[in-house]
Amino acid sequence: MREQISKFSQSPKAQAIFFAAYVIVTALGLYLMQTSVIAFLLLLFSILILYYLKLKTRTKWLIGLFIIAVVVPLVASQGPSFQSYMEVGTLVGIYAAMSLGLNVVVGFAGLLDLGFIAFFAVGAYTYAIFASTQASHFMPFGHYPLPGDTFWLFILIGAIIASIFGILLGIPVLRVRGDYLAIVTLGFGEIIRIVLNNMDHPINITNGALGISSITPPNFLGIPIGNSSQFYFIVLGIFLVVIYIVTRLEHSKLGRAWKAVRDNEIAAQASGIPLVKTKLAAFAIGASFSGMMGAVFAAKQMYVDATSFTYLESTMILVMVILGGMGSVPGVILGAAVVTILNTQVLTDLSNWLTQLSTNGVISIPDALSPAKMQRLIFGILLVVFALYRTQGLIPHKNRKINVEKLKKEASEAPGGALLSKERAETGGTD
Amino acid sequence: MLQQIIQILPQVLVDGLTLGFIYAVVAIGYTLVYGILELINFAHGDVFMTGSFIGAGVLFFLMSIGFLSSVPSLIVFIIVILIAALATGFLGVGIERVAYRPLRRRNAPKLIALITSIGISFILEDVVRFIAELKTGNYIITAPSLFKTQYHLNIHSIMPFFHNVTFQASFLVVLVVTVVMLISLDIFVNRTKWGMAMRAVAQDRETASLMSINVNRVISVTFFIGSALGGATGVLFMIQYGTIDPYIGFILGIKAFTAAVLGGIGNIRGAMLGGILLGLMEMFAAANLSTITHGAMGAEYKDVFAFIILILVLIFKPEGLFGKAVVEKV
Amino acid sequence: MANENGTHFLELKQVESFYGKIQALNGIDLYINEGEIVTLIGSNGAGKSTTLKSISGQVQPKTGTILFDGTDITKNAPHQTALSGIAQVPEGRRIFPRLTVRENLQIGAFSVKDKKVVSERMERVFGYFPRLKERLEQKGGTMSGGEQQMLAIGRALMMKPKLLMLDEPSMGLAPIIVEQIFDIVKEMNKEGMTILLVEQNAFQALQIANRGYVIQTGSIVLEGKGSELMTNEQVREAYLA
Amino acid sequence: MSILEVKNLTKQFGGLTATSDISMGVEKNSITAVIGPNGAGKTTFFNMITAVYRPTSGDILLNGKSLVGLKPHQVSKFGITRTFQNIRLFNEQTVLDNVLVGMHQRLKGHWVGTLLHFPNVKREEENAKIEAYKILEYVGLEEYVNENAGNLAYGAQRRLEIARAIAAKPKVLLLDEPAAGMNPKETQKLTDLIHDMRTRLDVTIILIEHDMKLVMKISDFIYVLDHGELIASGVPEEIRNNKRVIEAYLGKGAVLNG
Amino acid sequence: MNIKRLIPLFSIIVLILGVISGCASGSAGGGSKAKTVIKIATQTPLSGPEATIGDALKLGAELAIDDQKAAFAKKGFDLQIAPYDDQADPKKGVANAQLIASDSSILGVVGHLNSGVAIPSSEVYDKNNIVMVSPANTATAVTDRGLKTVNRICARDDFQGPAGANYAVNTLKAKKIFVIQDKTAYGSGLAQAFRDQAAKLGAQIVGYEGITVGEKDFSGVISQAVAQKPDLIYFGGVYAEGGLIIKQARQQGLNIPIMGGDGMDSSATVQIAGDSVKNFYFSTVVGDVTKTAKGKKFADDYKAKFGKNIESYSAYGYDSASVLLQGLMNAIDKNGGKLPTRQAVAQAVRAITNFDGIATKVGFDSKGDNNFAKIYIYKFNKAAYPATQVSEITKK
Repeated sequence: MREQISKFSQSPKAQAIFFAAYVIVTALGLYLMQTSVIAFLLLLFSILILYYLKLKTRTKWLIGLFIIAVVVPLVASQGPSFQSYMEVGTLVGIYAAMSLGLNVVVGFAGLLDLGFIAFFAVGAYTYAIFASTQASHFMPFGHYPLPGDTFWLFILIGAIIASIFGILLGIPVLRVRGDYLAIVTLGFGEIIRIVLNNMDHPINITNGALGISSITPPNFLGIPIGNSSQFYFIVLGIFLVVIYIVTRLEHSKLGRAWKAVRDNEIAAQASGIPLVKTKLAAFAIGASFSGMMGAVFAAKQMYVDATSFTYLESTMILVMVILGGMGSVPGVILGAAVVTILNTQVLTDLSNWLTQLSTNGVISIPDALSPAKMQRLIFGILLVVFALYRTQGLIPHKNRKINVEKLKKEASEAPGGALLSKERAETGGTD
Repeated sequence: MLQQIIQILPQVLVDGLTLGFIYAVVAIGYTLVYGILELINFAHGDVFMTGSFIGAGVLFFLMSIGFLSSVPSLIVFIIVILIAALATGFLGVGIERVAYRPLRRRNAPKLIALITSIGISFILEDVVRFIAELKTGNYIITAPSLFKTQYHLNIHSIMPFFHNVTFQASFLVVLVVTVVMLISLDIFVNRTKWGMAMRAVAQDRETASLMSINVNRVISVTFFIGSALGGATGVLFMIQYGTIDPYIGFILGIKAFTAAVLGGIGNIRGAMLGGILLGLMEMFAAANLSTITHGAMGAEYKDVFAFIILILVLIFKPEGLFGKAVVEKV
Repeated sequence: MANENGTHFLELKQVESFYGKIQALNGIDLYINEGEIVTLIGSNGAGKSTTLKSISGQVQPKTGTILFDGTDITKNAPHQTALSGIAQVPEGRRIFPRLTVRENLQIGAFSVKDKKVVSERMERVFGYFPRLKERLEQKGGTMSGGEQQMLAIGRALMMKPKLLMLDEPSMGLAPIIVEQIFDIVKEMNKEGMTILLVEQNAFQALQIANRGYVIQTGSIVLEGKGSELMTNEQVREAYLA
Repeated sequence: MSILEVKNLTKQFGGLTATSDISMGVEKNSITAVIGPNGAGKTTFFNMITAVYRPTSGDILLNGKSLVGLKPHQVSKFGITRTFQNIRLFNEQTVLDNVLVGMHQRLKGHWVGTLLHFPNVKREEENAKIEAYKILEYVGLEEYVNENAGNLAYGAQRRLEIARAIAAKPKVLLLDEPAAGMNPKETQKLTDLIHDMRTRLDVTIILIEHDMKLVMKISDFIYVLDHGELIASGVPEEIRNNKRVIEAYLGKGAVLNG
Repeated sequence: MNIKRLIPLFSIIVLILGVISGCASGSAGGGSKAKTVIKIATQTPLSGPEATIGDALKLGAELAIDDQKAAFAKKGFDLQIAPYDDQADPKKGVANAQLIASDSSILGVVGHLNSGVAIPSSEVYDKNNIVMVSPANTATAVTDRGLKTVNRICARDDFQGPAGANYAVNTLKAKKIFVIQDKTAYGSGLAQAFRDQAAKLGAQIVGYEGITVGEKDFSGVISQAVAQKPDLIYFGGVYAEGGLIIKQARQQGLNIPIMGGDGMDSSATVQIAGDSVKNFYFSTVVGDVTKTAKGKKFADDYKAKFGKNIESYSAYGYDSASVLLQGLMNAIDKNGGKLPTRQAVAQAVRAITNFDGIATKVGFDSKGDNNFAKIYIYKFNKAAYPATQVSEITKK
């Protein structure tokens, strides 16, 4: 048995066949049982399997994208649950992008941030204010609401404004460390939320606690966008951009600087890394992802108020990052997916099922213990269990391995680098 | 404007002290655990909440057996607060055993304990809610008030620029009990053998273990004390405000944690002063912000005000008001 | 070399220890007989402190056994080892900076319930270090390096240990103070204390030691009588300049 | 001429004086050792040169320009890099990445260029990797390229710190106890490496070291610190026979037996 | 490879999911054999700080559904309730709304409590033609968006607030009014409407302050009120904070009338405020249900079934569900006894013009607001719930 497993784990061909079979079976399952959440989840699970297969990275990306962007929507679109699945997918995308942003701050740069939702709020309010009549309360010029075509621009504007706020937060934060940093960021998040909730006087900017409603839906080449399935693709697009940025930066000069600062601030400085600039870059880039998704969120909800941006939300995103595996990009995405799907779909379905059982008289539960009320309790238990048994996160971070052979060959071919100008053969190093 | 601020100042002081002392004791729970484990125990606010519910439960039970009418309320109160403190003390020890110690043994990253503490806090909130709802049908509980007598301090006649002050007997109870708790904790930590062991473990866990101190036991004791204080404060909270629900721990927890940081986390006296300061500041802001800003910002900004002060303090004195700067050895 | 029963007071057999994935000890064998001063010398990072930590239980050896006074203490937690009679004066002294001198000493006698015994032992410590008596209410962190070292040794003596382990007691101290400390160590030994001394200052350590071990990258490379090692060419070259 | 000059350098922590009134000059392309007992203020001295601490008084001049008041990363840009006594590697990163971090100041590529796939950034990154590999070969760590730095053995970690420090192409390289934890064979290799670096990299080396054999063998000049004060300086032979040094540091034993 | 260590974890999840989906589909299949299942969903906060009201709404609706079960069974339908927990979180509300939309047996929704959740969720309902009858959303934006599926039986802020203001200024002769609100969509909306009307009537607004929901100490704001010497305090918010504000105001010697909105209409107000509740007024859309025979029966049934006393919100929940079921029944009849489409149900509900509920009469106007929404003003003369009705205001 073990032998077979090890053989299987060595053979890309067998894996590919198995994987194809898995995708076909689960896709078929979802196609036939449209309302079955489990079929949907099993199909999504294929992405995780794909991650562990021994295939070329590029191939994996293409297959994964194909499944997410084509197979899942296509198969699910046949039934009544389509929009519901797409809504979950959209939320996963939003949270995954935010988690990746927080991962830059916490996972890469090692700065604990408990107020991360503030940037999401900033992005959301930015779009909400200008895409509703709200802006006309204080803007001396312009015609509001702005048309839905501007949404695409606002994704960018949301990112920029959020990153400005990221830098604003960063400046005071640079002097404080560790857990003090946590409380300062927590305070910052709360300040933003309370201010947003109160800015209806003296000048009405955010409409205060009443929130901003009737936000113009985005417009794509004249088609108004309002369904979850449409937002799914917008979110997917942004999400891909975010992944691209994160993975590119992780292995760039900046990414190395972040991790160096995280691992050892003093040695990082001694190696020539400017602390201030590096940390601010982490805050700004992390925040910008949230800002983008904030704009999408406002457009999707068509209504924004401060209740969506509480401290609890910040901790939830942090939970996604830590649960998934700090610093690990696939881990963080998985963490976001697990927490979001649990919260919005699995626990709801679980409690619905229990309610069904008790209405049908299979089990009897007193009203005080109604399963519909248990979602957070179950979530809490799962958090503790996960944390105790997967202490490094679901997919722990691993460093990228460089192809040594290739590097060696290149090094021997390259003309003597500027550093080691004299011939290597002279001393043969120290060996 | 200034006149109005001064007029209500005595009342604001009284109310601010009430809240401040409650923050102070809860803040100590955070600071004790942080001092010894460098862990932000997010569940502590909910231990406080559980304490208030246990207190309410005991009070209702005593009432149902007619104990309340036959015995002076001070004795009832002492019984209630002792039971609640003991129970939450053991709850704290249990939480440490289940959620934190296994992680410590496995050398898990420090942040992962944050997740278990958040999880524990969800669990506590909901378990308390379910029990309360099963028993009473509603989880917002209003406890019978023990100390209702109203006092009027007629300072207006002595100092005419002040308004009079009114408070309830419960205010005195809160004041006396918290002060007693703070002083006895101070004595415990600074004068007793176990207190000394706690300080030793907080300063240098490794070396303390070389001195035949069982570090795990000291940590348990710390959790017991912090949680018992939190639980007892929960009872005081119930006595003072009358109404409790399973979610009181959340906001109060954040505030108390802020207070602990304000005073310099890990520093017990700092936490006390930070708590009192935060309570006073908050009450002052709630009472005067709109007077000061001419209505542009009202009481709803009081938390913003508190957090801005906190951030300013941390920027100019990153180790907190009463903390000691730690110089990193290079 | 063994005592009458064929066992040693303290004995390490093939002890291997790790910090995470890094192997710090590659199979240490050493023993101490009752009443000896044994010194362990080697450069920074050679594994001296790790050896002490393995004995005290701060580092759990992966393989090998540690026997003390006939019982196996390999898997003991640090406080259990301390209770069994081994006191360690850690590297860098590690006194509790915000406890007073008195409290630092009291912590040493944490396992003693009887207050009278505690004050008796304290008097004994004052016998060795009269300076501590003068500074009883001072915070540990405010004392000079030499005083801190005295306090650290005094704190260990409060446990009334059967074996005293000293980790680089001379570090950062003026030569005159180092000499004082070493004199006291000799004196304690004369009064019957068994001592394991880890030192970088090889000369002085070997001068007072009955026997010595030289440790290099996690292995014992030399052992012998103090005087023998002192004249050993290898030792001289590496450590005595 | 002196590349690095230190004038009346004093550092106090609270009331404690860590170093007092130290003055010295370091010749260009020399190997200079700073020795003294533990706690003598050697590392504090290094920390002031690299701007980890700001001196209480006194001045530090590199090629005549003052370094006092700069940030640590600026000092590195000026051409002074160092290793640490208690090894400070980026433990969670690979050996190669550690060296690449060392090159930080020299890499010009902006992150925006990284995102937009600018060919020059890409090329620079490729070349940096090749160069980093060569440096690792040079210090003898090429087989650990993909290993996490935290998983290396003690001696290898020391060499990696050196690799990281020279990756910045420093003018002055400060080595804080580079031989600690090495066995004689490794120490021998290290001695060769330090010698070789001086000529090959055209760098001035200042080192703190306890291994007297190494110090005496490679140093051109030696400064001895004790209790924060400079008690002696000279060529190795002078130091070896200096009474005060023997008393303060090498121990009376050395006098008696040596 | 890490896959091995992940296997147990995921197998557990998969197992749980398998059980859920298996049983869920099983029970649905079992139902369809006998009768067509019709579900009415409720979406209210069932966990979190606002769960008491959310639960009362749900239980009221549940009782209505139970009452009508037999009638629907006669027509061959199995009527069931599907409770959802929106956790007072807009995101969760929308996600649930999508789940509701995907369950084709759900033909209507009773909900929400929070306008902030109702507004985005109703966009989803509207896209799927699911009718929503709101028992508690008073924000004007809920119906002002002109969605065909959105109805409410409670009064709008811009009716209730001014009605309270009229009473305060004209009847209670308040000249200086101190307004406190809880900074939620509900409390803010109500307090704003009250403030604007009161100012229009010539009263002086001496303070307009916000508090934080979930806190228990409001002495700061009250000190400020004391300093302003108002002759009436108005509070926009719900009883959890309102009760304490009454109590703490009295403790500081403010023995002036205090007034609130329908969020204060709960037995818990009395519980929390105790004796202080005397001289407290509140406006509400619900008459005293226990006065009528129908209402009395409702209260008794409720107590018998759930073991709790009714809250005003229970009656709202009951009436919302009843109206919804009435519309549903009409749609079934119109469709010849067969299952109607969601759209047909929505139309039938909107078409209701005269329905007698236990708390209020219901008839929807073109926006979905209730034509019959009346405002009653109640006053506590003693510390006992319910309070005494002192005024009745009909919609202009």
